[in-house]
Parts: sequence; structure tokens; C-alpha cells
Amino acid sequence: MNASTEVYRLIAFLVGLIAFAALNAAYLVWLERKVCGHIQRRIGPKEVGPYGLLQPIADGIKLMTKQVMLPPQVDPVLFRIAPALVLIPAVMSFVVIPFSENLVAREINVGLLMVFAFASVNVLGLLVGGWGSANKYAVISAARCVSQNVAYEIPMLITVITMVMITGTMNLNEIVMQQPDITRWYVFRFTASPLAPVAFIIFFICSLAETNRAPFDLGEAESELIAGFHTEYSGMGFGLFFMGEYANIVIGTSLATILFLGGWQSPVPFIPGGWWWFLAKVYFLIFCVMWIRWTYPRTTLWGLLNLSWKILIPISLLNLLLTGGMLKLMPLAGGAG
Amino acid sequence: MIMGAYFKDLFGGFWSLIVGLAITIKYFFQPVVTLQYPHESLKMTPRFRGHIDLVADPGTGEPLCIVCGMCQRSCPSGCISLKGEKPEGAKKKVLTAYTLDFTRCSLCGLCVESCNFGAIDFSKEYNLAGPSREAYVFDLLKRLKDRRSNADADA
Amino acid sequence: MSELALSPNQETFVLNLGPQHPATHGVLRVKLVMDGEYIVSAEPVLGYIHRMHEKMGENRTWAQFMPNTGRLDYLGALSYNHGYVKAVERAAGIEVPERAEYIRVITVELNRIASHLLWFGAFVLDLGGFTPLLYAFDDREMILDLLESVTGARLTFCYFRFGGVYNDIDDDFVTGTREFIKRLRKRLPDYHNLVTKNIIMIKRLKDVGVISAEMCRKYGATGPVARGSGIDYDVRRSEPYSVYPEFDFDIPVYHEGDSMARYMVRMDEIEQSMRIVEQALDRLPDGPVKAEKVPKIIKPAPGDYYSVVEAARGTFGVRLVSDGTNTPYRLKLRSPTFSNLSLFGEAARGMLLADALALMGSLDLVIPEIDR
Amino acid sequence: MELIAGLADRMEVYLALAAMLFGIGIYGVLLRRTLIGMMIAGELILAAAALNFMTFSRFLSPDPSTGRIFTLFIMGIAAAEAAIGMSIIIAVYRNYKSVETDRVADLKG
Amino acid sequence: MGKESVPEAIVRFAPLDKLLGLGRANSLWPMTFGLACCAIEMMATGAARFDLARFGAEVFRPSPRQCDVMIVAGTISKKMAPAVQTLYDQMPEPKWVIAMGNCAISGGPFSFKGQYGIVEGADKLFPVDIYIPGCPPRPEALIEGILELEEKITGKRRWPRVEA
Amino acid sequence: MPMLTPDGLAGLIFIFLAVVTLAGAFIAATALRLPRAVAGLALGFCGLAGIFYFLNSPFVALMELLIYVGAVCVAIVFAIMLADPGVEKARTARSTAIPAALSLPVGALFAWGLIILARNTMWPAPAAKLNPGDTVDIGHSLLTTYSMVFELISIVLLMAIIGALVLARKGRD
Amino acid sequence: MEELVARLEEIAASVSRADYDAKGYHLDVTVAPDDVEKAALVLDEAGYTLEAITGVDWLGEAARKAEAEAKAAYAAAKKAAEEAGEEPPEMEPVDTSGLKDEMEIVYDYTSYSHLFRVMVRCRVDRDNPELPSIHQVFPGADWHEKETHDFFGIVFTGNPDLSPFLLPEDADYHPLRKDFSA
Repeated sequence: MNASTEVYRLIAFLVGLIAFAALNAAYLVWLERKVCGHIQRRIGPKEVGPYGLLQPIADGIKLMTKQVMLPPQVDPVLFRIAPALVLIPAVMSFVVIPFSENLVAREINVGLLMVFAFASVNVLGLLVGGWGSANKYAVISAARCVSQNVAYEIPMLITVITMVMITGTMNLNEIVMQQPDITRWYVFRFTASPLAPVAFIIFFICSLAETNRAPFDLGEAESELIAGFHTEYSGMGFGLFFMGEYANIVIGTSLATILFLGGWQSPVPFIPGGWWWFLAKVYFLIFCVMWIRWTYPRTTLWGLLNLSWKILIPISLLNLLLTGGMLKLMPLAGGAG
Repeated sequence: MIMGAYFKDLFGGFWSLIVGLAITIKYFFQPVVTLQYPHESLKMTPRFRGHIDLVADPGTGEPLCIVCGMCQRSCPSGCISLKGEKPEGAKKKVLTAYTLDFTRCSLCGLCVESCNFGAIDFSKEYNLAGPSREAYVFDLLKRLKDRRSNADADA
Repeated sequence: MSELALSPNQETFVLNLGPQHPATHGVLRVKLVMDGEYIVSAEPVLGYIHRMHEKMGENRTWAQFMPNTGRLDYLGALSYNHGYVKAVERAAGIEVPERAEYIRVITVELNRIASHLLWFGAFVLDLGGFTPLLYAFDDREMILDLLESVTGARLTFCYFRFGGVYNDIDDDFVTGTREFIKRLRKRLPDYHNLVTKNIIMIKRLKDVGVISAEMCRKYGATGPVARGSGIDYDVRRSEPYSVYPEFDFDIPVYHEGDSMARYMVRMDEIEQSMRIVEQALDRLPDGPVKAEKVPKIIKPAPGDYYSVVEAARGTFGVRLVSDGTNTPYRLKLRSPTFSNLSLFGEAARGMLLADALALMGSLDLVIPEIDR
Repeated sequence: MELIAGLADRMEVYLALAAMLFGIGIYGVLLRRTLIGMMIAGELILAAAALNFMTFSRFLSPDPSTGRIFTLFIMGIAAAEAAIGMSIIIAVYRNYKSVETDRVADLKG
Repeated sequence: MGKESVPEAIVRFAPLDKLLGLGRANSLWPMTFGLACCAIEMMATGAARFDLARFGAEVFRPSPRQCDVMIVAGTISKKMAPAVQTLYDQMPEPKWVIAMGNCAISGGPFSFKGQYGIVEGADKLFPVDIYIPGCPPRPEALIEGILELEEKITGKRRWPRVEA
Repeated sequence: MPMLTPDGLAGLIFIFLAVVTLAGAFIAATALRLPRAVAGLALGFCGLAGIFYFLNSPFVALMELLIYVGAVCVAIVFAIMLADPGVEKARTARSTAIPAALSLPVGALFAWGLIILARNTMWPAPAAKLNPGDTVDIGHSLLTTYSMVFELISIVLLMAIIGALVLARKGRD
Repeated sequence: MEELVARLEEIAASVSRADYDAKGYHLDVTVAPDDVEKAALVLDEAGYTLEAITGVDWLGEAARKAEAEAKAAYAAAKKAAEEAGEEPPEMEPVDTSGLKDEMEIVYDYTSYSHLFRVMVRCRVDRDNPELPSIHQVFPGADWHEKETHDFFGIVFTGNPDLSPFLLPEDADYHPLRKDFSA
């Protein structure tokens, strides 16, 4: 049966993806500290290894050997499973991400849906973790995270549905295939969606909010809620939340790359496409995420919900409507089936 | 009308966010201002107030202090204690012990100011840190001697 | 888990902000009764850094109390030095040479800028923006370098003396200060573009935490908090002291009374302070920096004396009661944030947690000064 | 081995699984004393039904999409039910400060 | 130390311990916890001029559960002491304490005779690893304190010593 | 190793999923602490999603995750958070002791009966497939054959949203 | 301003102008403890704000005063005796046991709009220090009163909560009393 190699391949990829996620989390933290350092005109980690490159390893060793505290008031079961509930879906989402044409763990036809299905489980992790901590700050934080995620899932999904309408598929690799050069990236294809760049921005904002990144980091607003839902977590429990957060950022930016920026396709004719392009685009977007984080103050919960309900949802609905109209009037050559 | 305000708010707000990003990226490409402390360090200004140290007579190398006790009395925290005795036949008192409990000092400089003989001065030690609290109860007389022997060794 | 339970009669729970909490800038505790994210009542609990300054005042000589004044409000230590020496000078009838007054004004105003810069950074940090804090610290370091070169300390300056100042300033300081002002003038627009005009900032501060002028009066609020509520009151102008009457500067007043207004008052004050420093540097007279006829041991005539100065956070008052000896009989320190914070409970009622923290940040708290 | 390998292709297995889910659901509904607990158990019953639909659509139906669509409808209904149920529970809680069924009995009146 | 006869079992695990020590020493996350004046210098240490981040120690965590080192920066009043104690207890092992400033070391200028309000030194409450005298200490001194703590953990100093 | 043939592996995974589903369901039905019950429910749904995948419908499997785990479970946890019933007290009260004692046999009876029914029924032979039943077919059917139901479901959802809002508002007065 | 002074004079035991340059305030008003609130109302109507409330413990002051008076009287007597060429009388020990010590409570008022500082003071019995609270007039006085209660043990009747404010929750001492020792 064809499943034979498939299963082994999947296992190999899973191991690779877990390593990728862990490495990403570690070095994105390093990158974040460097970026924020330079934005603030300082150096950032430097003394631990060359350019501070061993800093994540030191942090990792420290976190792993740190005493894991189980505060007396917590619900031990919920408290323990919450970090896994955050991390595992994030790693699972990687399965369908095409790093290049062939470098994809499992190409399935509903890949886009899969990413969102797993991303939605993430919220449950935060909620359970916050609740299990039995700490007022953590509970408030969890409640905030949920209302935020629910509010931003709507414009995000509307935007994604628009993209599915245009591309006519939920297979991520096929979506990438439809954007062979920079002029046909969906972020610039006004013929497909008149508000294409706006859609990209909406998607980007929503993925920021979904991953609880500044300026939407209400869940861990430290001036309000100490450390939010992971206030009570120490050692590796906290480390796993951290990994989950960064894995989610990679997922979010990867999706943005695939949907709007041509995935692994090369923007210039003289360099071939491949995973290097994909990673370059993803890391550029991640840099933007960090850049944004270190520039803006935090929004409030109401400001955030207002942004979603009063601005993002109407605009994304408008985009959906216009796109539908456009598709009816002049069907795309490459897209809609 | 309301729509106009809505869009004005939208675009104005969006523009302000872009401007913010422009500023941070500008600083991102500017050189860092960090002083890499253990590798390079600041020179303390002449007026820097560290803990106090005894000043030696440049000629004899003995402390200038005449044990009048003004510094002890002027200290708000009572962190200075000194003792002196009058050797037989000498005119002046000689300092026999000068202890500074630096852990209670508030670095106000009243002691130095009250000294009419210029016998104490601020040291320029600015980076004291260590695992023991007792290390910061200084025997200034000993420090003075150490300094002198170091200087001798250097010479 | 039971403490999370909503109590049966009302859907509220108590949230303890502090004594160790990132938003309280030190060790303030605020007992919040919350209904979800809304504050039903807020009650600050003080005393976590009560350091017995007033008791110490009674145990020390007039001169020995000087270092304490710098530790009351460590962000604006020189204003407090100034307030204290001014009170004692008034009590003991000591004249201060003009050059010394100029130096006092220059250093106090520089210190005020440093204080406001730190507040600016810390306030934005409260709102979740980290980078402006670092930019503000960058500028603040420059001021500290300048002040260190004259006073010898970075934070808790103990620089003023009865009848003058400890040390004279030199030309390096004058040129350094001029350069710094030039630099800050260039950087302020960046701050405004990065923070003041930022839509998130505006949305978070506009119409949040409105304090009326009447409320300010009832609670005795002073300084930028009162000026943000439309009260044109600045001790430097309405109760002139030192050489302030000789300078041309404005008192920024905003009438909205919201957090944004208080923010703007402080940002404008940075500019006005720069103007004062420039003028003072231009007109700096020659002469001694310490009065000659200052007695070694000060013994003011029995009686009570009161003296106020405009510190970075508002009116700092010193009430001295002398019994004619060389130690104060009673030394009352009237700190501005004590009164400014006392209106927090009323102002925060019904607000969102995040907004209340913006309000608290806009009050510019320095806890050791409140607790004394 | 043969048994394990072929397990996923036998219809009865799925039906038995669904039956067990249903049984656990019924058990839970009867066991639970709180409204939320009953709702959770109710979700299990719905899930059992969905599993049956899916099973039939795979093994018996000429048009597999039918069963799947019904499963989707069940999900939609479940979501609606959850939303409404939750708000009822919260409203009940607000008024009676309890989510235990025997204390909500005066709703009948 | 190296030439003394050490039991084999210790020798065998020494490399691992060394690695652990290195990891911990280079990832000292302090708590966002300032009491008084010294806290401002602590902030200044994290700021651009001195940049504590170079040593990986700038991750100021607001929750004690995620901290390695508590920098007691300021006067501990008697009212505050139980809270400080709680925070210390909430930190997971291994944990260290730096007493920054004279107030945290001994009560500093506030420990006069007849005082009623402060705890005379953080070491009255819990063990203190590094003392940094000064009122307040300069940021360099705090960096020096962190380096001293690293030395204490790893047993070796990696950085040059700066003489004043 | 015969176990590691693709089919064997698939069978093992299937068994694993079935166990996860049942275990999750059991936790959901019996756990004393409701948050744990929801965690069990989520676990069960994850397993069920895997089984749907075995039933050749990744689309429905993912929808199961998206809707049940991502939305329904979150809503339930949220409700628990707001209402906080805490730990269910031991089932000793008289009014509930009888149904509690009855529940296990009743549940077992239902399950047993249904299994018997499933085994003993002669299921009609599988007909030839008209279409693979993938996402496109589902989409087509939804908007053609079942468009009426689709609309009805939409109305139900809308009403649910409005109803939830009204109820929640009322409680808050 | 004159009107304010006149109105205060109606309430106060004594109103005297002070030399602002030397003292730092313009008007020195002494009132009876029960009239504190009236004075506050008058100042509130005039648009004044309360800057601070504090206390002063005059432990032994009455005795010192009595002694000083006795000494002055004795000096006068001695002088008179000397002038008259008589033998000066022995100084009699002063009996201070019956004297009551007092505590002073000081209210500092000022106006935002014009420079006129009013200091209202009143004295209470040190053994039973009690006077009405003015937090109804100036809500800001609440905290000042709490602080004064902390430091001096002065009871402001009507203040909602006089439990330790700056001192630890279980504090039962009043550190700024002159006879306090830790």
C-alpha cells in the first residue's frame, strides 16, 4: 500500500519538525533579544558564546534543570497538560506547511483548514493553563486570551475564506504554485481581490493577535497581570509555553507567506525558488513581528475588540464581497476551479 | 460625516503606526551606545563620591588625620569610628584605628566636608560587589598601608 | 480555587495589586475589588517602604538630615534638597549668593527633566511599550553624567548646602549642558512621533481617568496632576522663590483632566525646563557659591516655619518646628504624591483595570516619597 | 495481527465505538448533578450520532458527502447548543447561584 | 583544589555539573522587583548604556516562579518583609539573592538607633549570595555583582577584573 | 514484524485512537472536577477526529477539531470559569442517589443493545460510490441539495448568538 | 482675603498675621478642636485647598514653659530685691505635676489662585487626643488624618478607618510621640 513509506516519512518529518520548532523557539528568542537590543541602541546577548549564540542553550539548560514547582492551590492535572496543549497543536500544524515543493511532511488537500483546526486548540491550552493555575491574574489573563482569540478568529477566517475563493483550493502547495513570480503574489494581485494588501495586513494583524504578540499581548500584560496565564509556571512548564508561542508565530508568518507572499517561490527570476526563499520570507515577517512588538504600547481589551469588530471584520467582509464580485465578473486564469 | 471621521481615524491611526515603525527602525540602524563594562569602563569624575579613604601626607606617608573626630560627629549614619592616641612626647595625636562601616554609609560627603585638614577623601571605587558583607567594613588605616606598599612595590 | 469563587451575594472578587507588582513602581499595594475587568473600588495600602524620615529628622542635626531629602524622591532628589535647604535657610535667616541660586536652578531643572524623562519611559512601560523607556534612559544618562560631574553622585545627590551649594560648576558642565539641550531638542520630536501621536497611546489615554479641577482641590493635588486638570498652579510662578522670577517660562496647563493631559503637561514641562536652564546658563553670574556667614552649627530661632518648592511631582512642603537647638523639634515633609495618590481611589472607581493602571501611571508615583 | 490490521475497515467496529460513546453519554447525563456536566455528557451523545453518520456514509452510502454534511450540521447544532446552553447556565447561576440540577427545580413552577 | 584526591563519583559527574553551572550562570533571570532608590539604578543597568542583556541577565520576569535571582534593591521595611519572604519562597530552586545597596545589606542610613520600621539587612530574612554596597551602587557595581554571582556558581571568573 | 506493516500500523493507530476517544469520554462523564471533565471531552474529540480521518474524511476530522475542541470546549470552560461550580460533591444526596446508581446499568444497557443491534443487522451491501465525498462535493451538496438545511442551520446559529447575548445581558442587568 | 480673615476671626480663638518671608505663611489661626471643621468649611468656600495635616507633640512643653515663667519671675524678683538692697529670695521649685501636656494639630491651607497661606492649628490634650475629622469637607484630609493618627495617636472622630496606615497592620505604637522608643 502507498501508506507504507508515507508513515515512515511522516514520523521522520515529525521528529524533524519538533526539532525545527524547538530550534526556532530557542533562536527566535535570541533573535528577539538581539533585535530589541538594537532597536534600543544596545547590544543584547553578547557574552555567552560568539554574538551570544550560546545564550539560548544556557537558557535551555537552566530551564530544564530548574525546579518545577507545583503550587499548592493548582489543579495538578490541568496544570500539567496545559503546556502540552499549547505546544503539540503548534508542532502538528507544521505537518502541512510546504517549506518547498517537495519538503512537506504531508500534503493534504485541506491543509489550510488543518492549520486553523490545530490553532484553535491552542486557546484551550491557555484557558486550561490559566484556570488550572488557580491564580486570579492567570484566570483574568485566560479570559482575555479567549475573548481576544475568538474575536480575531473571525476576521482571520473571513480573510482566509476570501483567499480560498480566489485560489480555489485549501492545499497549501497549490496555493504557492499559483504565485510563481512577484507580480502574481496574492498580496499584489488586485485583479483577484481589490483590497489584496489590506487583506494581507488584516491577516497579519490577526495572526499577531492570535499568537498574543504585542501590541495584543493582553494575556501576559505584565504591568497588569504579572505574567498572565503562565504566572504560576516555572522551569520547563514555562519553557514549553514559550516554545509554543514562538512555534505559533512561525506558523502564523508561514501562512502569511504562503497565502500572500508566494511561499517558497522566488520573487526574482535569476534565483531559483526553494526552502531558502520560504525561510527568508518567514523570518522577514518574524522580524516585522518583533519590530512591531518593540515599537508599540499595548492595546486595551476594549480597544482590541473594537479594532476587530469595528474595523477588521467590516473591512474583511467588504473584501469578501468585492472579491466575490470580481471573481464573478472576470474569473482568474490561474485560480478558481 | 460619521463615515468620514471613521476613515480619518483609520488612516490617521495607521499612519501614526507607520511613523512609529520608522523611528524604531531608524534607531535600529544607529550605532549602539552601550559601554561594555568589564571590557571597558568609565573614568569616574574627580568629584565622584565613593566611600572615603584616608589621605596620606605626601612627604611622610603617614595619614594626615589628627583624630579630631569631626568626621565621626558629622556623619548622619554613624558609620565612622576612629581612635587615636598620643604617643609619649609627641605633640599631636596619632591615628590608631579608622573603621568605616560602608554598608551604612549614605555617601553624603558631610565627613569630607567637615574635615578641616583634608585628611579624608573619596575613593574612586565604584564597582564593589562580593559575597561577604564583612568585606565592606573597611579598615581605612590598613587600606592606606596597602596602598603605600603597592606604590612602593610599583616603584 | 475557592478564593476564586465569586462570593454569593455579589459578583466581585478582590485583586491585590502588589506590594510587589510591576505596575506599582515600587512597593505600593492596591486592594482592588473587581467585577470582571471593572474596578468596583480601589484602595491603596501604603507603608511598605515607610523609612521613618520624619523620625530621623528629630534625631539628627539640621545638616545631617540633608542626605535623607535625596532619598525621599530619588528621581527628583535635587528639588527635595532645595526644598529642605530653603526651609532651613528661611528659619535660620541665611542669605544665599546669587550664583549659588543660579546653580541650584540649573541643576534642579536638569533633575526635573531627568525625572520627567524617566516618568515618560516608565509610563509607556506601564502601557506595554518597552522601547521608549530605553530611549528616555539614554537621554537621562546624559543628564546624570552632567550632574555627576558636579555633584559626585548619580541619583541621590546631596549637593545643596545651607547658604549655597557644595561645589561650583565649571565650563565643561556649561558646555555639556548646552550640548545636551541641543540633543534633547532633537530627540523630543522622536518621542512625540513614537509615543504621543501613536494611535494606541491616544486611544488609551484620551478621556481615561478624568480628574476634575474641583476634585484636585478637594484632595490637595498639585503639580502636573493639577495642571492637567486646568489648575494654573505652579509654586515657581505663584509663590516665587530662588531666582525663578528672573526667567521667562510658561506653565503648561491642560484642561481635559485626563491621562493624556497629564502626559502632555509633563512633556511640555521638559521643554520649559530646558528654556529655564538655557536662560540660567546665559545669565550665570560670577561670585561665591556659598554664603560666607553660615554658622557651623545651625540653631534657628524657636517657632515654626513652612516652605514649599515645586518638585517634579508637585508641591513639596517642609514644615519645621524648631526649639532653638541644633536638631529639629519636628520636621514634617509634605510630599506631593501622597495627596495626588489619595484621589486614586475615587478616580479609579468603575474603570477598567488597564485604564486604572494608565491613570496610576499618569499620577507619577514615587512610593518612598509617599510613605516617607 | 490480521484482526488488528483489518480493524479499521470493519463497519461494526465503528458502530460499536459509537454505541459505547452513546452509552457513556447516557451514563454521564444520568450521573451528573450539574447542568454543565450534563451538557458535557450530552455532547458525547451527539458525537456518537455523528460517528454513526460518518460510518454509514463511508460504508453504505453511494454519496458519502451526505453523511458528512449531516455530521457538519450536528456540529453546527452542537455549537449553537453550547452557546445557548452556556448562557442559560450562566443566567441560571446568576439567579440561583448554583448549577446543580436539584436546586434549579423551582424553575418548573 | 584540582590536585586533591576527590572521590571518583564526584569526578565522574563533574563535567555535567560544570555544564549545569555554566548554563545557570549565564542565564540569570532577575525578578522585576524594586523597593526604593536602588531600583532606579537597576533599571539603568538594564538600559542601553550598561546593558545587562550582554550577560543574558536582562530577562526581568515579573513572576517569581520564573526567576533565578532576586535583586533586593532597596530598603526592606518591616511591613514589606513578609511579602519579600513570600516572594523568595515562591522562587524555584536553584535561586540566588543579590542584596543591592546599603539598605538591603544592613539597613544602610536608615538603621539608626531607635528605628522602628525597617529590617536591617536582607540576610535577616534569607541567605544572601552577593552584596553590592553603595547608596545607590552604580550600575557597573550591579553588573559586577552579577559577574560575582556567576563566579560563585561556576567557580571561575570569565571576565577581566576592573580596578577603579 | 507483522505489526509494522502499513495496515498493522494503521490498525494500531486506530486502536489507540479508539482508546483515547473512550477514555476521554469516560473522563468527561465521570470526572468530579468539571474542568477536568472538559479536558477529557477535548481529548475524546481529538480521538474522534482521528477516527473521522480513518473514515476517509480529513475535512470533517478537522472541522471536528475546529468546532468541538476549539469552540465548544472553550465555551464550556468559559462557562465553568464564570459559574465556578467547583468540585461536585459526593453523590450521596437522596434525590440523586437513585439516578446515579441507575446510570451505569442504563448506560451499559444502551451500549450493549446498540452493539448487538449493529452486529446482528444485515447491512445492505455498499453501493457504488457516486463521488469521493471530498470537500468539493460537500461544498456542492451544501449549496444545492441541502441549501435549505444550510440556511436553517444558519438561522439557528444566528438565533443562538442573539439568544446567548440576550440571556447574558439579562443576567448582568 | 479680608473677608476670609474676618470670617475666620469669627470662629477662631486667635488670628494673627505672620511675616511671610520669615515664616512661610501669611495667617496663623488658632482654633478650638471642635471648630476645626468650621474653619475647614470657611476655607473650602473660599476655594482653598488642604496641603497637609500634621501634629506636633509638645511633651514637657507646659512644664518647660512654667519653669521658664517661674525663672523669669524669680529673676525679676531677684533684680527687684537687689535693687532694693535686700537679700534675694531662694528660688522655689516649680510644681509641674499638675500641668497637662498637649499635642498640636496643624492644618496647612493654600489657594491655587493667589498667594495666601493659612495655617490652622489647634491643641488637644495629650492624654486624650481627640478632635473631629474634616474628611467630609476635604476628602484628601482622610489620608493625612490617618497618617497623623499613625504617628501621634491622635484620634479624628468621624474618620472611617484609623487602623495603621503607614505602619505595619499590627502596629500599636505612635513613633513620633516624644516618649516613643523602639
